Amino acid sequence: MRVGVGRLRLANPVMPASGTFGLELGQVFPLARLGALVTKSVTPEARGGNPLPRLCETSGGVLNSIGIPGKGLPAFIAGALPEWRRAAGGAALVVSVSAPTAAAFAEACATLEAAGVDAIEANISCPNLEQDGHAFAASPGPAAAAIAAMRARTRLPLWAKLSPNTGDIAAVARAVEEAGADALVVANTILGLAIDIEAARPRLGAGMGGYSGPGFKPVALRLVWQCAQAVRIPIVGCGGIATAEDAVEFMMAGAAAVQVGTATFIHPACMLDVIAGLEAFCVRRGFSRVGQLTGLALPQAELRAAAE
Amino acid sequence: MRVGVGRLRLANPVMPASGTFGLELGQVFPLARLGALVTKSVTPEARGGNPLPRLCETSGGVLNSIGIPGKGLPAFIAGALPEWRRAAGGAALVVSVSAPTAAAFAEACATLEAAGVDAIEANISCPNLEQDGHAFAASPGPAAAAIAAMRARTRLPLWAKLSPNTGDIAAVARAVEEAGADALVVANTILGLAIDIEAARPRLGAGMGGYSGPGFKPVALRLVWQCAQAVRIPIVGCGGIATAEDAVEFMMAGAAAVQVGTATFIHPACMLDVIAGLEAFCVRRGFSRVGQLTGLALPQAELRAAAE
Amino acid sequence: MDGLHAELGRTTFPVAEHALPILQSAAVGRRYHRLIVDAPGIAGRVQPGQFFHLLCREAGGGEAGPYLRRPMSIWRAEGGRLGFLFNVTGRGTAALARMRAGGTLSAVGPLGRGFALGAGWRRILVLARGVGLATLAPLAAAAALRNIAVEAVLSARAPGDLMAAEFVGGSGAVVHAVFDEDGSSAPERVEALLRARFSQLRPDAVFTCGSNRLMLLLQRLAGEFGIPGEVALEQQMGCALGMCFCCVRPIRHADGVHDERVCTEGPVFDLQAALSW
Amino acid sequence: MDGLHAELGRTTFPVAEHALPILQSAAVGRRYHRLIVDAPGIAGRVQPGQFFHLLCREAGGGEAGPYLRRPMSIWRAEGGRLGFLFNVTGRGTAALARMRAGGTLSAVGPLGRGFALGAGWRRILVLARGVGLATLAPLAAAAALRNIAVEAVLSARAPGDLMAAEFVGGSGAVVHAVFDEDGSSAPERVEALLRARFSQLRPDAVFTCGSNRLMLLLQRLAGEFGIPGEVALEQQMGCALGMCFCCVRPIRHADGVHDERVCTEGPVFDLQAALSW
Ligand SMILES: Cc1cc2nc3c(=O)[nH]c(=O)nc-3n(C[C@H](O)[C@H](O)[C@H](O)COP(=O)(O)OP(=O)(O)OC[C@H]3O[C@@H](n4cnc5c(N)ncnc54)[C@H](O)[C@@H]3O)c2cc1C
Ligand SMILES: Cc1cc2nc3c(=O)[nH]c(=O)nc-3n(C[C@H](O)[C@H](O)[C@H](O)COP(=O)(O)OP(=O)(O)OC[C@H]3O[C@@H](n4cnc5c(N)ncnc54)[C@H](O)[C@@H]3O)c2cc1C
Ligand SMILES: Cc1cc2nc3c(=O)[nH]c(=O)nc-3n(C[C@H](O)[C@H](O)[C@H](O)COP(=O)(O)O)c2cc1C
Ligand SMILES: Cc1cc2nc3c(=O)[nH]c(=O)nc-3n(C[C@H](O)[C@H](O)[C@H](O)COP(=O)(O)O)c2cc1C
Ligand code: FES
Ligand code: FES
Repeated sequence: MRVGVGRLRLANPVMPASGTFGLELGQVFPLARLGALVTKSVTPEARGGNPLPRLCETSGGVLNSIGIPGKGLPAFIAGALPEWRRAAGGAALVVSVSAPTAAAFAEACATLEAAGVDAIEANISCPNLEQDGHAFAASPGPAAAAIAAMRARTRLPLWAKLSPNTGDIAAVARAVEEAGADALVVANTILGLAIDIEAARPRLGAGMGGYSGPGFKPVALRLVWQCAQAVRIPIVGCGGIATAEDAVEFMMAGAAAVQVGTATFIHPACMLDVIAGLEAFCVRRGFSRVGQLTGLALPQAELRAAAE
Repeated sequence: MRVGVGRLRLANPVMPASGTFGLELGQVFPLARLGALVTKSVTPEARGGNPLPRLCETSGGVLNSIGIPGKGLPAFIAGALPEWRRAAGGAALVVSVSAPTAAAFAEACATLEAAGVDAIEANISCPNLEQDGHAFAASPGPAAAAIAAMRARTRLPLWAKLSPNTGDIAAVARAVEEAGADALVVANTILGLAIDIEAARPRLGAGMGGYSGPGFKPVALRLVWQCAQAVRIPIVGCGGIATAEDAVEFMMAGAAAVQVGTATFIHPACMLDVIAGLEAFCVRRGFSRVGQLTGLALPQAELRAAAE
Repeated sequence: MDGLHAELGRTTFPVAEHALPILQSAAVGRRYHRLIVDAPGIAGRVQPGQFFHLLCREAGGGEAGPYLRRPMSIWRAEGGRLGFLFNVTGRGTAALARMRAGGTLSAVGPLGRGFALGAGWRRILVLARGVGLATLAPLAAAAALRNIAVEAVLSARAPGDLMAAEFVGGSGAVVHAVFDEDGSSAPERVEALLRARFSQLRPDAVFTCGSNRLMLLLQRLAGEFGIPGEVALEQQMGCALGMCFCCVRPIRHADGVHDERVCTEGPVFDLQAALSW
Repeated sequence: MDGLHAELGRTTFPVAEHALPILQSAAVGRRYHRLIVDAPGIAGRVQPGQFFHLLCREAGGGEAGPYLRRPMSIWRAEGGRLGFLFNVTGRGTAALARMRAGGTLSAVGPLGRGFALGAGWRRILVLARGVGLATLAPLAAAAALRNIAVEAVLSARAPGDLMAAEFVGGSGAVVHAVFDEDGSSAPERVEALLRARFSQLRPDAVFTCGSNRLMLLLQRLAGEFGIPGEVALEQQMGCALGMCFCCVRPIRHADGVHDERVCTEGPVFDLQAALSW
């Protein structure tokens, strides 16, 4: 079940999605059985979070607007990081960072490299204060600028987490590859809305929110498929994965590994089921390495295989 | 239940979504009870359609890649239009057009105006042959160019049907408003993918497809909400509407009328239920006109109301 | 089938979404299942070969099931009841098989163009593979009512999968069974059997459903003997009403091959017009 | 509650998704419902005030229900069984109420920090509104086991909604019932009742759940009398495990007000630390 995401070796291709996971899940199963641990996005400074309600369900999943509450990077490094390292055991420790400017992103990377983590996931789907609050990942230029700034300050594996809220994800993917990202995480939530018709106002306190879960899956899978055809760096697929079959779909669409988010809210141990199910699928279908699934359904799969 | 979509008066705000409706539904109920009839997109020339399978279901809805098969505009006008006019009765007749170039779009509008229809819906989510196959509606420039060309050739109410596959729908909305569109239809399907893991290939013959149905609703509702805050022309909401409650959500998010698509595949008479349920909601909540729901949940609702 | 010649247009709105009380839900053999529902006022006006589009979850939103409906031929239409007989192959049919008597089946229909029995016909021959016999069973019943003799060649994996009784019902049809297990269903042996029956029975028409291979065989032999025929085709469906164009199959016409909608122009097509799939 | 003092850390992985056989599913009064499930090995190690996160559809994917789980206090935990008592208010609780004996309830837990009973306490007073008594019932049971006397003031719309027996169970608690219907639940009358009981009973601690108004009243009076207390708060939940931060409430601390997670730092908080909602 071993896979590589670029330079980073993982015991298996399954890890949690940022913001839907915490060490608290260690009450349910040994977290070291995951391919990697991924933290909630850490911001340089302490933040309060958004107004309530922060989560609401729709027929196909959930909308969230949590707002990345947290104590800030220094407190994370001093307080939480040692515990995360302990919990990770042999699993890779990926720290997700979010920041309001490219410089702040870069600074956070340098700090994290010094503190010692296995990889950095750059949540560039957050608002860019230098671009009128548009997300970095909404267009190639700002996305690449943020990644380039980070690249200049760290030699750790640097994963760029892309957003569905863009017109041309392939262009963003190419731009961040060019800027030095080691891998892509595809994707963060897509903007959605639900309205409480009795109150005539949005059901989330913040208005719009990020849509995740099964209803988002077809879109996320398509984004992975488009990125896989646009770049050569590995892709970590994310969006609506709840079962091993979902994970196989993402890998066949081009992902080297997968993240499970909202599904953990429904079945807290589902990542273990995904790992076991992936293994069973490979055995049944005669794949000796799970990595053989990567890109199998891509149009150029034959061409690619021939080229190798 | 009467509403206006710009100059066009409708007996009620409920109509079918293009491509999910045909006169065949007249076997189920009298079509004249709808606010309007909307045809499958008509292309200037005959087209064959895409490879099978053309439709597949996902947990939250369906993916389609039908490919706009049809006999072309002249055949439509000669053969089908008279029947459509007869079936419409007092309902407005909206013809959806799709074309590969702005000039072809414009030509089709002129032809339709001469033939006599109540409004034209421009399906600018289709590939633009002059832009490398990118959809017109993917960016403001090509979208506006197509609408401006059509505007120059017709005085009929001209509705621009926008695509979710863009980074900034508000910019596209403003551009087509500027170019002379009388209303927006928000939105067409969002690109999605599903993979058959046993066969290791996409479940649709064409690869990617358009995602519609309940799982798409939160995204479509957000698009309506964003457009409603960007333009002054009326909006026809579309995406995942299956019940009167869904329709109320879209109207509160800023829609003046709504279209029902995929839901008709599951419950062929559901548009009648939506009409009845909207009326019941208005009665229960004391709205004398269904149009009063429009925009009720928008952040500026109070400001707007004050301004009027 | 009392309402064989009921016109589709006899009622103004012939198609509706019906909530039908389930009277019987039972496994048939190892892989099949039947549902019998109460449908007074509907059972009498359906044609053999027509189908319903079934919601694979309880109408009240109870049972979880797939989003799209599933097309299912009318297998029985007698005494105010409708019956469906199906192979449990995937999520939809599995959900249908979980439904229980006392529950409600949501069925849209009747849909599609059924089989035609010509005036003055005396004998027909029917060729079915597997559960394809469900689609042809009402044709046998309708033929019996009009004193048309029915001979059927039914092909199945093994005797346990045959369901001859499910086909014959009260029609009195004569059944020739062929099986994979004993090799009697091999193409050349079925061809020999058909040639023999054609020569002896001289059927006025032939009908088939359920196998591409058998359809091609029947097409060839019927062409050779100059016997008219029809075939019921299957295709994945969305709306089942002719609106979405996802159920098309290429159909041969004088002016070439055109895509036609199985739900609307079919599911029954002229035997010689159908193409291999 | 046999396992009252079982430590959360006693098993290495104290929280799990359990598939629990439903033994009883029954309406209680006009608006409430109870589910009793078989949970040997779990019922003995839960604390009063803890909760489970319930899937509102059959574990096998049968019944359709909402996507997210619903948090539900432990109302009974005796003899290897767990009980939940709830108000049927929306889609989730309606789906729970449709579940039947013989089915399976998927429950994640036990979760959260429960109530604490101090060593040497002799008397406690409990104040509950409506179904808030479900959360407090196991506290009364635990107190009884430790020979702590329990007096309860239960507030309800009308006698038919009271569920005093559901609260008392085998605890022997003394109940003072107040109702909206006869005006006895009016703030000033409840205040008078509480002042009388405080003076006479001199409770070692007070506990409440179910009403913001009553919590504020109890906060004020307990503060005045210098009696410690706890309150069980509710908040909408996603993960119920402390990971998503959607269940926060502002909680007063020495150094100011902080958002805390009801699922993890709660649902039981110090009475004086809770803020009005
Ligand atoms: C007009 C018509 C009449 C039919 N009558 C019968 C009958 O009487 N008895 C019977 O056993 N089967 C019949 N079928 C086939 C039946 O519809 C499929 O077996 C069923 O849809 C499979 O659904 P599933 O979810 O179990 O399988 P899945 O394979 O999970 O289905 C996936 C998708 O493919 C579609 N699909 C798969 N196989 C078929 C097929 N053969 N035809 C059409 N769509 C398919 C499904 O509807 C669904 O949309 C009929 C098909 C048609 C078109
Ligand atoms: C720790 C805890 C213990 C609880 N114990 C009980 C109990 O023993 N008996 C009982 O009747 N109720 C209890 N509740 C409240 C119960 O969780 C809600 O009534 C239930 O979630 C409503 O779900 P619904 O789908 O029926 O309602 P809806 O209003 O349709 O729910 C919509 C959303 O809001 C959430 N929600 C609505 N009301 C509440 C609420 N009061 N608290 C938390 N989330 C809410 C739902 O979980 C759901 O996510 C408890 C809540 C918490 C947090
Ligand atoms: C409650 C919640 C909080 C999230 N917080 C973050 C976050 O802090 N950083 C981030 O990059 N993504 C965050 N996400 C997005 C997820 O990591 C993931 O990209 C998304 O939910 C899609 O995957 P899923 O459908 O499996 O949940 C959050 C998602 C949810 C539901
Ligand atoms: C099978 C199918 C065919 C469609 N064909 C068209 C089309 O020809 N022109 C068009 O503008 N939109 C077409 N659409 C998009 C719908 O009009 C609608 O915008 C979309 O399905 C979202 O609405 P829904 O979720 O209610 O279905 C089609 C959708 C489906 C499912
Ligand atoms: S199924 Fe929609 S056209 Fe046949
Ligand atoms: S519900 Fe997720 S943190 Fe409490």
